[in-house]
Amino acid sequence: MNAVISAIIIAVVQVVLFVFLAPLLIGVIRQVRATIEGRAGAGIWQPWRDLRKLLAKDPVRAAESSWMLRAGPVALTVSSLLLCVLLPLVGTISFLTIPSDLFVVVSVMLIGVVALALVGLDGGTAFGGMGSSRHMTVAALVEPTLLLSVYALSIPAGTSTISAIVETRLLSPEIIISPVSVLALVALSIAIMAETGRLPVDNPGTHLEVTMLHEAMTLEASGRDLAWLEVGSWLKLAALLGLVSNLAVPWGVVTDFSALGLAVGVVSIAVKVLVLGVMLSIGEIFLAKVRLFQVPELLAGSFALAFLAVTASYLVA
Amino acid sequence: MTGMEAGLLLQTEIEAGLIPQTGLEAGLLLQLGLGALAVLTALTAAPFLRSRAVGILCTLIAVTGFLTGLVAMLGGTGGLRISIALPMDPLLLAPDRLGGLFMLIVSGVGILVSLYSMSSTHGPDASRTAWVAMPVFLVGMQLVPAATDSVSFLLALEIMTLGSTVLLLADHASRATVASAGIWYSAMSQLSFFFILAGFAVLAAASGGTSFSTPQAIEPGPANVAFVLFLLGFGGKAELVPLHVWVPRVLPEAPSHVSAAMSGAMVKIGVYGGLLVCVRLLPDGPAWWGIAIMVVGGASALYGILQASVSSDLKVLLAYSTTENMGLVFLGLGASLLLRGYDATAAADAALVAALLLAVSHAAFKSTLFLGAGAIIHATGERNLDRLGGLGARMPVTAAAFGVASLGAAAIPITSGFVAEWMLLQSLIHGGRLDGAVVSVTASVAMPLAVAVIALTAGLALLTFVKAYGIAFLARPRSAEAAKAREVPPLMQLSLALGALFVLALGLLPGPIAALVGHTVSSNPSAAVQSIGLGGVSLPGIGAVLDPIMLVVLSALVAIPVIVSIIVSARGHPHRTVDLPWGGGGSRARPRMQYTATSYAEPLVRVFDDVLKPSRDVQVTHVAESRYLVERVRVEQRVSDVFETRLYRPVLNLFQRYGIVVRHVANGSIHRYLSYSFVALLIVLIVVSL
Amino acid sequence: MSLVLWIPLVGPLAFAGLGLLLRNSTLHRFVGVAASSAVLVSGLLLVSAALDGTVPSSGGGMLRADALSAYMLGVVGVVGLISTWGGLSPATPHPTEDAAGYEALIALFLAAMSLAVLADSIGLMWAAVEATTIATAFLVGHHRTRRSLEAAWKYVILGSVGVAIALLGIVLIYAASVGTDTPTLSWLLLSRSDLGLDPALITAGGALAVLGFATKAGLAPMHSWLPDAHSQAPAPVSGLMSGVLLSVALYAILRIQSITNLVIGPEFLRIMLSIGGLLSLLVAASLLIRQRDYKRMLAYSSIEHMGLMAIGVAIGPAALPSVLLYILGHGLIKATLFVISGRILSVEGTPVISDVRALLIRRPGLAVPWLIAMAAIVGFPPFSIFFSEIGIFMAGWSVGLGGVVAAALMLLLVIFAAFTRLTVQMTIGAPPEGVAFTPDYSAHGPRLPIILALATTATVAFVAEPVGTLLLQATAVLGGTN
Amino acid sequence: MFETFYPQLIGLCTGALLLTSALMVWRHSLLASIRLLALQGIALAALVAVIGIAEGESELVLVSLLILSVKGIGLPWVLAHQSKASIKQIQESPRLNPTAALLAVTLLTILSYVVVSRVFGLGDNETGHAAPIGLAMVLIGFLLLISRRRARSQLIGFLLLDNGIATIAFLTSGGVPVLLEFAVSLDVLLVVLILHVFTGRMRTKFGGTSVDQLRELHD
Repeated sequence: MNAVISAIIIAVVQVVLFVFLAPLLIGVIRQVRATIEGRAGAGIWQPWRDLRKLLAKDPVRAAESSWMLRAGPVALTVSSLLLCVLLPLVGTISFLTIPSDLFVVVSVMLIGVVALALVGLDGGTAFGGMGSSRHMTVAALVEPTLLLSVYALSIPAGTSTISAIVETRLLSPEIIISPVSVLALVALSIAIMAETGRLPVDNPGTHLEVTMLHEAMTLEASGRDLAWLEVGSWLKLAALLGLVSNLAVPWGVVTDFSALGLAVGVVSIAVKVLVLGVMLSIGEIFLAKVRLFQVPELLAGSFALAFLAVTASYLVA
Repeated sequence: MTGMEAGLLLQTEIEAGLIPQTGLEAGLLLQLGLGALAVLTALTAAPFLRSRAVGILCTLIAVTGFLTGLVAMLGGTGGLRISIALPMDPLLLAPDRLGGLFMLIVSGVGILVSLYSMSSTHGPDASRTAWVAMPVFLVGMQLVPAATDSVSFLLALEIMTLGSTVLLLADHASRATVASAGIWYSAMSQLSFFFILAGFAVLAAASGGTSFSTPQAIEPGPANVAFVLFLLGFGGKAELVPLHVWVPRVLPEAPSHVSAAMSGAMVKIGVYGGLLVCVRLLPDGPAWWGIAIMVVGGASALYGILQASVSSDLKVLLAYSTTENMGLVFLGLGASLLLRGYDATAAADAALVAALLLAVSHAAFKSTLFLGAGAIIHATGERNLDRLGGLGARMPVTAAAFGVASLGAAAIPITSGFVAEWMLLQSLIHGGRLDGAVVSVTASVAMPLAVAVIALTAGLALLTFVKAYGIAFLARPRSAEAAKAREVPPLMQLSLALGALFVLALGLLPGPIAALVGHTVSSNPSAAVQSIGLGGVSLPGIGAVLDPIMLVVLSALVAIPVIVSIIVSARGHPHRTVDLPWGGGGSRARPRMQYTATSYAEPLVRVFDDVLKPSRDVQVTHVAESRYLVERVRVEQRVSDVFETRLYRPVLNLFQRYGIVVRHVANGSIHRYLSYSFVALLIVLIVVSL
Repeated sequence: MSLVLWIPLVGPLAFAGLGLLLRNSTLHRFVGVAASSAVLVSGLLLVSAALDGTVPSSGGGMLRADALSAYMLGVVGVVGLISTWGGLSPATPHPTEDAAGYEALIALFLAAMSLAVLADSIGLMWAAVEATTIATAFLVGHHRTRRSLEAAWKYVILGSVGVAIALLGIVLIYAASVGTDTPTLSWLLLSRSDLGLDPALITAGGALAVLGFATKAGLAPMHSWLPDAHSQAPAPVSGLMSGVLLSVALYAILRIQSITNLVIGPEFLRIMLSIGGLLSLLVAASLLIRQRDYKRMLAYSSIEHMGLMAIGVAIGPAALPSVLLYILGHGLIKATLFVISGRILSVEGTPVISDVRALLIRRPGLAVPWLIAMAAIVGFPPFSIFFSEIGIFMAGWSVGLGGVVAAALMLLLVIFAAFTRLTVQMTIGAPPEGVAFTPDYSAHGPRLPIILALATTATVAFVAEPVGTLLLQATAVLGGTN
Repeated sequence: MFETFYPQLIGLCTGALLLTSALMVWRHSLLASIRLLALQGIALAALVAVIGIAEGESELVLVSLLILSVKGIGLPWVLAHQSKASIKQIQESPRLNPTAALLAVTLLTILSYVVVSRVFGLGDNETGHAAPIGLAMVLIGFLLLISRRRARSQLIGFLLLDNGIATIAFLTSGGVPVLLEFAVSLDVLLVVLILHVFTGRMRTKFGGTSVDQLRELHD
């Protein structure tokens, strides 16, 4: 089959799948947590219901707020959707002129980060600014870890294209459990936790303003503005979890296009993401949010791991 | 007149450059002529005509420079010969491809700045002096890349410095800080100039001529000395740490269009100098040169962006960000040098092209940003971010242009900054290995470190420009001046829009531009960079591709459903407007209670406490009745430049003290003076009798 | 053509006499201008003769104008013209005798300087240089204040002692020539390579002569008279001293160097002049850092430039064209600066830098030329000092004096920073609040000489023909082969 | 006859020169210094005359007369041109104590012997032997300039220095050309006159002639 067409099909499948999967993932995470904590929980479909509710409301906007309050959520969502297009989630077949390049992916993600931060500022309140400031600080400090860990993973493949990296790992699985890869994966996971506002960097469940990062930025958004912000963030989490899972357990990814393979791919990525979500949720039970000013220590640690991984992969290999 | 005399006259006229032989020569001559005309016009034109007339002439100068640069970049030959009275090689202005590129960059910025200043200058900015200096500055700047010998290089460089110094001082009567900025600027420029001069002197001594085109194998000894001198000299021009101290003083104090020209164009001369040295004058340098450049560049990038991110003065922020960007350019240059030493040619070429692209893109976005800052000052009189806010609605064009340029500075996709940083990162991560083998231990440590530096820099740049744009243009006005702001005049809008367009165009069509740029530094550019698809760029040597237009198309495709759903939802559920934001329930929140630029950077100041060494001053006033009740708390936090306070200040203080003590040498006593002569006489007598 | 040689000697004296005769008329104001014009015209005539390859001589070979002498005569004339013209005092209804005497002394000074550069005898040149001491002593003490008296005393004592040392050196050189067949003091004869002069005597004589003339050239450590004299003399006289006297003393050093080079090689004087040059730069840098008086500031700037020229002389033939161009550029610019400083002093009434503020706002008519000339003196292009400095530095590195040049550059940076700071203090900024003023666009004197001086320095470096040829010929006179 | 006395005569003259120089350093009275200066001028003239006779050059005899009139009579007269009563009372309080000054004189004389021996080589002719005296006079003159506070004492130092140069000139090369000698003498005379005028002005402006008062111009 023509590579371009298969790439298009896979992209469309990924987008559709993740739009469906992302709220579900959040629902699963919340439900698992509730169950473990001994609460009944709202059920795994609650995020879907929230979305429907938000979309059906009149958004309330302050007079001094600008178009950023409207455009920001869309930008965030679009950037997350682009992640779903570019990352090798269901399959590794990507567009020729726009491969899932590591740096492009990170930058696309940053578009969302910026949009969110600007939305936070646009509210014109102290909380929004505070969230935005902290969010950007964390994002800035995460970036070295993020790039270096994927850099370490890219060295065996000899390219920064993530699909190629995943394919390499699929072909020679011994790479996955090499110390370099383990170091890099741990570093990457920490970076992604920080980037997506999970514990221990941010508490997604909190509504105590002073401790909030992500939630503080969305305080002024309402109705569909809020809905798109939420969708964007959920999609990002899901896509990044998908990336981690495919790097750690690449099996099931479509490398040669076929209908069966596609079905396998869809199912495997869904399962992988949801399992990872459950693991994340369980892990979060045992974590408390660290103080904001201890976050850099955490990130410095993960940076050290990533850096070790890169140099080790040069010198060991 | 006999035929021979006529022939002789023609010969002298050609030698004197009166009759242009080629397009390049004509362009260079025209620049000089227009410059002279502009100076004359500035001197004689009536005040109400001055800005328009000289502004148009300056624009023409820049356009001529642009076209000349284009011709040179496309491989045009020829040049302008100027003879001088001293027995040296005659001055020859003949830009090569690389020179053409930089002429293009500086004159491109020149066009924006000239257009802008026609309408922005008023008061002291529009004085005769300032308008005389403007064409001098532009011509000097545009001729530096044309120089093919050290004397004409230094000549153009100093003319540029002179012009910029005068321009910088335009506002001297309104702010006392301008004078001190002027002193810093001229002293630091002179420092750089002397380093460069010494470097050229070493080269000339080693190669036997001032011309750049005498290719001779230079001994490693002089070559190393020259390299260090050049690195210091051009590093100073390019605002690299630790010679950057003038930047945060000068760029904020200069009128904004001048800051734009200085930051957007003038510092590129430092980059050009670096390239000139590493590519043309002293090619094939040892590996440690690359490392040295990378260290300086990396340190500058990190330090610059760190200072920028914690600054609340918009122009100081932009000034420090210039240091950051130039640091990245030099990082790329150093990486290229290092990689070439290991024969990783593809990666080396890519790094070099990346450095050039970064320079080009910086010229576009930083001049737009400074012009935008100028527009803000024009509209509000404020450059302190803590007193701005809500300008987006009041100055939409400025906001849009500033926003696009900010995205460029933050290296967000489809802007120019992103392409350059992407290419740099690609070359770095592919540079550690050659055909699957590790090239060297040095490279395998240097490359990841460089990637980490760039990543941290990029992250902080993101924060910086989110802060700059978000605080200035979004939310509610934090002062009455900001609330009263109005959009700037059309000509200023035009140049802002042009700048923003450049940023986008460079970001959307990197392929052709990168290929063009590649021609200027590589003999086999198609092996290094190629244009693919609709303006996409590919690095065949290392197998990386990027097509921003495809990215735009993809984004549009995924955005369509979202937008459709919004339109549908908006029909049923129109938004409601409330007077005040909710603010977590604090509905009485006044604009002053918003987050400011200072508070925005507060977490970062804490994180980098050890590097920035902020000085905090907390004054608590207690209520008279009880020590446990606080009436008011005043917190003052200042982040000063560590290099200035720890390195320059002590040295300067030492000099000042020395200057007082040494006065005793000339204490007025004739006996003492006679003793000096006597001692000199005795010493000479003793020496001759030895 | 040999008659032309007498014009610069007789002309000024004649004008001086005329001026003394016309002491009650306002015309005597123009004696200095007329005298320097005479010198300049004859200088230009001699330069054109030199370009044609003729070397006029007269007075039984006592007067001789080769390319170098002709060039120096031109410098004397043009700097003299700028100083005297720029320093023209406004016509007063009741001219004093003092004023006529003043003009006559200036004419005398110019005649003596012309004699010094035209004389083909070290002895005669020495006498002429010493004669300038006599002429300028009263010029320095012209104001008859305590300070000017002090300056004049120091000038005469230090200057005469210095020149006496030079005389000692000349005596030794003569003694060396007595040892050969032809006892002579003629440059022309002494710089013949086949003379067989005694090296020890030439070393000692050359060293002492250079040390002596270094006093007049303002080179450290013999410079001490210079700041005092320059700061107290009337502005045109300061300009003349700085632009003419120092240059002529340097010319003497050049001539002596050409003799010693033939006998003992360049090394000895190279070391001596390098040390002297660097020491001058050091002195200038040290005392400019916290300078309080703007005329002293200019004086130290002269020391600095003479130091740099001395380093150029030390470097040798490769740098000599630059040094010669430097002499012209420095002379013109320094004369301009002194003229303007005199005007500033007369309108502001204070020589103290910290008392002169915001000049650019208050008195643009003075501040703008002042700033332009300042830019020229610190070596900004297109002014010729820029090219001279570059030429000296480039040449210095190529003859292996890299260390000296590097040290000079470091000191120059300090000087530049100090100079910029002081200039900015004087000119830049706003006048204090509440002080009413109206911008004063008047130049307080003739504008044309200032414009001419600046324009000449700005363009002269680009005139390859005939300036370049002349410089090469003048260098060739000194035995340079460049 | 003359040839036998020639070395002794040269020795006598140069000895007188050195002695007067040393005495000038020792004595503090202005009047004594002026008288010593006159003596020195006469000795110098005698020296020139002796050399002139020995070499048979009539020019030199003429020069010796010139020197006698200028240095032996003219200049001392100008310096002393003030009421004798007041000049007697002028006592110099030098900056250097006499012992140290005389010690310095010895050192400087030794130095000049060393220098001259290296530069000229101590030839066998008498003039060569005597040349160091000239250099010693130059240096002693300089020492006087440095150590004396009175304006006229400085002047005397300057004249001593000048005498030293003249001595060297005559002892090493039989004098510079006559024209030049005239020019030099004229210059010296004029310098002294100028300084004398200035001394007069100094007295009216400062109320004294101590050079130490000239300390207003400094950095």
